[in-house]
Amino acid sequence: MKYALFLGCVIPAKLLNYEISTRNVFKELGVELEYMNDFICCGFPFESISEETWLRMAAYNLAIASRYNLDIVSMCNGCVNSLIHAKKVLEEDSKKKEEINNFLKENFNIELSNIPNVKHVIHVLYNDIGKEKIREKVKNELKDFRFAVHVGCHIVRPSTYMNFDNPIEPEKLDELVEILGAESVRYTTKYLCCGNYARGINDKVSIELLKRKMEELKNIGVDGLITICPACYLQYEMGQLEIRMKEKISYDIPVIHYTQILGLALGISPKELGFDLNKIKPKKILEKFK
Amino acid sequence: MKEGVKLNNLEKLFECIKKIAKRNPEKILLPNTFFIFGSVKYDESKCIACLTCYENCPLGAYDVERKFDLSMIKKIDLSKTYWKRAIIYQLIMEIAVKDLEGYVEVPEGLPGYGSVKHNEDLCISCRKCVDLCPTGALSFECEFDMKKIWR
Amino acid sequence: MEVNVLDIKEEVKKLNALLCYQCGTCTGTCPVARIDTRFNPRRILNELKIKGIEEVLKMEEIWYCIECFLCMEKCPQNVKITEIFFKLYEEAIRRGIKKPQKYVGLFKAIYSTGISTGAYGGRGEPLSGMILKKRETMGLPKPKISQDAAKKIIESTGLNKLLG
Amino acid sequence: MKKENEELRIGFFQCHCGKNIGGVVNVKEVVEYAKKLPNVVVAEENMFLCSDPGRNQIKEAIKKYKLNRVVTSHCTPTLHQETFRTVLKESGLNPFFHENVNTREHVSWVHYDDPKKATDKAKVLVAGGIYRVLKHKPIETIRVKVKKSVLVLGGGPAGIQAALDLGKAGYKVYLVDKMPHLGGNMARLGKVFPTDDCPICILGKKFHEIRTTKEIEVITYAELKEISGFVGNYKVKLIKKPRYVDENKCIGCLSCVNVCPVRVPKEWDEGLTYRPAIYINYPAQFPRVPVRDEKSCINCGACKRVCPTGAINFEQKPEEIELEVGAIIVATGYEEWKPKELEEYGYGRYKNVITQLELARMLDPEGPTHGKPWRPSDARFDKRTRKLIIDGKPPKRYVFIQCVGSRDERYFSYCSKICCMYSLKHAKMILTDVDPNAEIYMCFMDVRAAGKYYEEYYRDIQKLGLRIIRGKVSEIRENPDKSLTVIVEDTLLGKKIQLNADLVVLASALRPRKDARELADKLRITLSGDGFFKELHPKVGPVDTVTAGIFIAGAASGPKDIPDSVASGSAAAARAMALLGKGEIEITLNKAEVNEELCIGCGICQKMCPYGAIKVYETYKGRKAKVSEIECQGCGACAGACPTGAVMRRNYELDQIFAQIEGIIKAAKELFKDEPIVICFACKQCAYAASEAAGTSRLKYPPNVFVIRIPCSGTIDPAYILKAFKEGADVVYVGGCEPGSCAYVDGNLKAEKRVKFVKNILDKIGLGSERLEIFWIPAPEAKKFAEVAKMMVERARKLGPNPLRVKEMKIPMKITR
Repeated sequence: MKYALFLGCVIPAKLLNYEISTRNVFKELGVELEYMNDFICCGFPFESISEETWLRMAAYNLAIASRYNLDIVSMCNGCVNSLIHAKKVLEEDSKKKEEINNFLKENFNIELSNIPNVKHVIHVLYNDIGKEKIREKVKNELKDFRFAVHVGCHIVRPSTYMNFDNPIEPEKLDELVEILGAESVRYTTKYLCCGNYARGINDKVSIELLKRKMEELKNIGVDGLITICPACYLQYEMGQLEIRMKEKISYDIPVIHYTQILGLALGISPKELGFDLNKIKPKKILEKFK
Repeated sequence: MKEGVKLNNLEKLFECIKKIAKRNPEKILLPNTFFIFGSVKYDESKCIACLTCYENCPLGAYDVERKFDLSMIKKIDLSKTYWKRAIIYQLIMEIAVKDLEGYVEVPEGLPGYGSVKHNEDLCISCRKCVDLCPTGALSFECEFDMKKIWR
Repeated sequence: MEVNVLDIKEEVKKLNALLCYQCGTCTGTCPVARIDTRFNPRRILNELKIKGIEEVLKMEEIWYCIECFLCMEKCPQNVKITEIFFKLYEEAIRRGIKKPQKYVGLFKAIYSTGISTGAYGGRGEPLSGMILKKRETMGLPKPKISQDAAKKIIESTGLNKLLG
Repeated sequence: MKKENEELRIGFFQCHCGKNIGGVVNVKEVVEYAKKLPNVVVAEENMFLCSDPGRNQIKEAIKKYKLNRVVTSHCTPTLHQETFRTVLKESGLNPFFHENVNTREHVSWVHYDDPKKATDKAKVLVAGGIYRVLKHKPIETIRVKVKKSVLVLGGGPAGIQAALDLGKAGYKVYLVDKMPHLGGNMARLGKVFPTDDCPICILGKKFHEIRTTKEIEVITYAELKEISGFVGNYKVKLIKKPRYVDENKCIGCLSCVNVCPVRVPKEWDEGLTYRPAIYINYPAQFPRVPVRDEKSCINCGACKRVCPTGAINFEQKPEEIELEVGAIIVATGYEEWKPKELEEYGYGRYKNVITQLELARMLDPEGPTHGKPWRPSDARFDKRTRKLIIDGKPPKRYVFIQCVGSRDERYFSYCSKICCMYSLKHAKMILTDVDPNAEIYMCFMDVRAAGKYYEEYYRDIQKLGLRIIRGKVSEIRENPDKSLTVIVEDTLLGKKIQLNADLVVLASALRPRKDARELADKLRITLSGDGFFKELHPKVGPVDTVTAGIFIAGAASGPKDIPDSVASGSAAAARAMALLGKGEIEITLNKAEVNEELCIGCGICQKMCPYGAIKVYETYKGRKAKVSEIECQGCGACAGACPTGAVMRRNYELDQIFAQIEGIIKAAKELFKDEPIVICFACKQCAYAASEAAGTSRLKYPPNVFVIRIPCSGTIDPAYILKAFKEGADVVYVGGCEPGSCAYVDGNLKAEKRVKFVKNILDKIGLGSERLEIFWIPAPEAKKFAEVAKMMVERARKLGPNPLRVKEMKIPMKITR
């Protein structure tokens, strides 16, 4: 199993723990990753304000990826959403595809013929590797751990092209947490959006959405909040720090990438999973695995 | 009362009689085949208020009396009256706590109970009512009350 | 108030905007509307239908959508609500009605570096030397980004003129 | 059949109905009780009396014990009376030698918490049934030959469908329309939803079918004059108005129409355009024969001169046509309401406020402008060219206002059902055929697109750019340029909106035809509260009427769209075929009857009968009433009014009811010693049905209420009530239908008067009028039935026992104050 890794923007700069944990986990599971070079932003930020810019940027990345003759894998919900959407648009609209191809050829001398498949890490884990295989490889059962799971919006919605899980109440990440022996807690605000996207536009909403979830999680008591999306991760981690600083409210809910706890279960050391980079330390976990 | 009926001829006739006759309040007996003059007699105890007379009188000489005379029940010979009427009267007598007296109001539009009132002044003695009356409550007397002329 | 009627754009029509029967599922499910009552997607769709796009573009509320796509998923009439908002944003920016700071920040980062490192509120560090050093110590390869490509693409669509 | 002095042998059968009756009532005790009652030869029980073994048990008992009367005690007679009548018939007895006692709905289902009292009540009711059956008389059935022909009034889609179905099945059909042609309102619509085909194309096909079906005779420009006879044998007189053009000679060249110099507003186009004095309404009309409007004709004779066949005849006179038909289908359709009274919309004052039907005429591709609408304020009639001149721009902004008059308690409280759809259709016609950039605002409260393909149609039109505003327009003002300003609150935005419109179109209510009342009186059918013809039952008798052999179809019975109208036309045709198919009908004479010995010919019964079924005739014995047993519907209004007892409603004769009252009260005095006895006379259409519903929904009420079933509250006779008091009833009440909903026209109002009269008597004779009451208890109001029963028992307790009963009672009743 080999994939071309599309790094995206945030992960290589800010979420090195996500990147390194994914690398090591995949190595453990026998998945090879080839870093994609010459990529640019997937275009997702422009999807809402300039369809054409988004599509050209996504198509550029897809064209670059097609050189590798591999399926693309990305760790970011936004990148995956953007690229899958672009793939769908281009495959369904041959006129558009031709137009984009002309543009790419003219400017960058690249071409899009076979558009590669785009996958998220969770797609690879759930679909390509499969729960059973992961279960077999688990060395340390994460017994006695209670995790809250937050999947993120863009990996499941819009279901018209994402087509991965139940779009309203996704559950596949819970399954992946539970096969590690941990408990995935059911909680009321489980499907509430993280609120990252309201930043810079309507900060009040962003903070309020964050607080609602954090308050509940604090009340029910969890060992960590598991995410698979850099945006959600940043919102929850940085947001908590911000609230602690500004409002003196501390929730202290560790935010953990799924690949990090998967790595622990597979017997990889916390150091190799970048736990030292988590700004809110998952004390219970780290104590156990010291 | 039916409007617009003018009895010019009859009035003229009365005028003539007035002129030639002495003022005599006596009653005159008439032959049975004589119309125009004569009077209708009404027996309330026989009346079932079917209103045939009221509906068929060409001059509107009948008025409906929406009152049912309770005391009448005592006077009637039940063996001779109509079957169902007799049953009803009998039942009323049996369940009555008080003495049967006074009048009972009959709701409008309920035929079969109550009585009629004959207005002699309007009557032209055509005998249509008498012929049509199914119960014999109306009868015709072949006598003419001369008072009517001077009234 | 006199209604200013303009043609609803064909693109918006394609996204079933006119099919909205005002059931309110979108507003009911919207995480933003739960907190900020000024934002009401149902109402925006109604105004769009009755008053036309011009009036709606001036509304500050349209920018509050956080693109979670929940409303679109639950809409019984299959109105592509979130995508309608995208069209409104595009139109508002094209007409110069608004230059939203969030997008300006993102645009600047991408325009200059090829990637946006500022997914968190538009304020990110660029892929600086410090980070590259850290990556090296962690044994992670240096990402190769073709900065020019992003610039070229943005210029090709003229977005730099609108947001720059 | 009963022979003189034949010994009466009654068999009594109690059903357990599984646990339904047996679970509450002590069946054994009831059976033992029945055995002691007079003339009871055998009393038995069965788990399910209506099942095969149950029915066989009765048959065997009839054989074994030589029974000649049968009383069965089970569920309501509505359910199984016919079943057991059939059992008697199969055993060689007259079916009316049977009596049904209701011990399920009236006993076990409502007194489930008191088995002792329930058993007692069952015994009381059984006693009533057994006393009653002793007085039963045989009732025969007769067969009447019927005419296999049908009159269809109205040539719209419903009437046409009914005529075609009947004609193709071989029935002679007279299809009558009061217009000079067929087609009805449908022919005016330009296009019809949801398929958007042109009505003329559809009608054209139907007209062809009518032409080729020999059995159908089309009579246009004719109206019903009078009707006599009865089901299967109606005699109908029609008046055919003179059209002054010989239908047989006319070849439809329309030379006369083209040459006529007169122009008057055209009714067919709602007065928006002009027509000659000799005219046709639409080119494809059937028959394609012009009609001369005598009033506007100036008698210049130009038409006569150009007519190539000499078909025009100014001397034509109204013609009377007599027909004999077995059944009549009324499909007279609807009218659009002209909302002049609705001041706020200014219809009639503002020229550019029009109705949807007027817009339909403008949009008709065959109309004066080939489907291009105009502002009426821009139109003028040019006298010189005799043409409609429209100067001004075509309208650009339309405001459609829904629910004009409909769902409005001031005018028509019902939903007109089709307005949403035709408004949508017109929006679609404008946006696709006239002007894709037109701005159409539809101000609505709900869009009711319930029908096959209708919601899809609605979606299609929304996609075209129809702007819908939820809110009812409150005000319209006219501007100097004759455009209009419409003010409406968008209730979804919570904002007041001002719209500018070139044309305001009102979706005006559909109303019954103005002559509906007159026609209903002629046909002796009823109107419902909304003024449309009333169906026998809104659910299970939607095309039948109270008069047998007269059916209603299409919008005559309420607003309907074309698919529904066509379906109801077919339904009415099928009902007519079911009636006439065998060539004869069987009538059970379970109706009124006159005893000539007692009849004095007073004519009261004639006044009472809502159907004209009983009349007084001169006979050699004198004036006597006679019942037309075919026309009689069996309400018994005559019997209740007859002063001599000559007229009787068979099976509800005086001595039968008296016997039942005696039986019930005798038993009740014994079994409900210290309790009030309340007798309820319940009309089987409503109050009795409500009592059944009370049973079905297990609504408790005191067990000392005993219901006696009568065919209509109008059957009630003062004698019944007095008899009940005589026997010792403490309180009596009558349950009838709501005013206006009596199945026999106004039996309930007749009952009300009789009850009022008896109340007056009770006051005078010292019993007190509070002991008697009449209530309106509609069939679905189970709760009301139970409440009334409770209330009357309370009242009886308060008033104390009937004075006649006091002596017999050992312990005085508890008096609660």
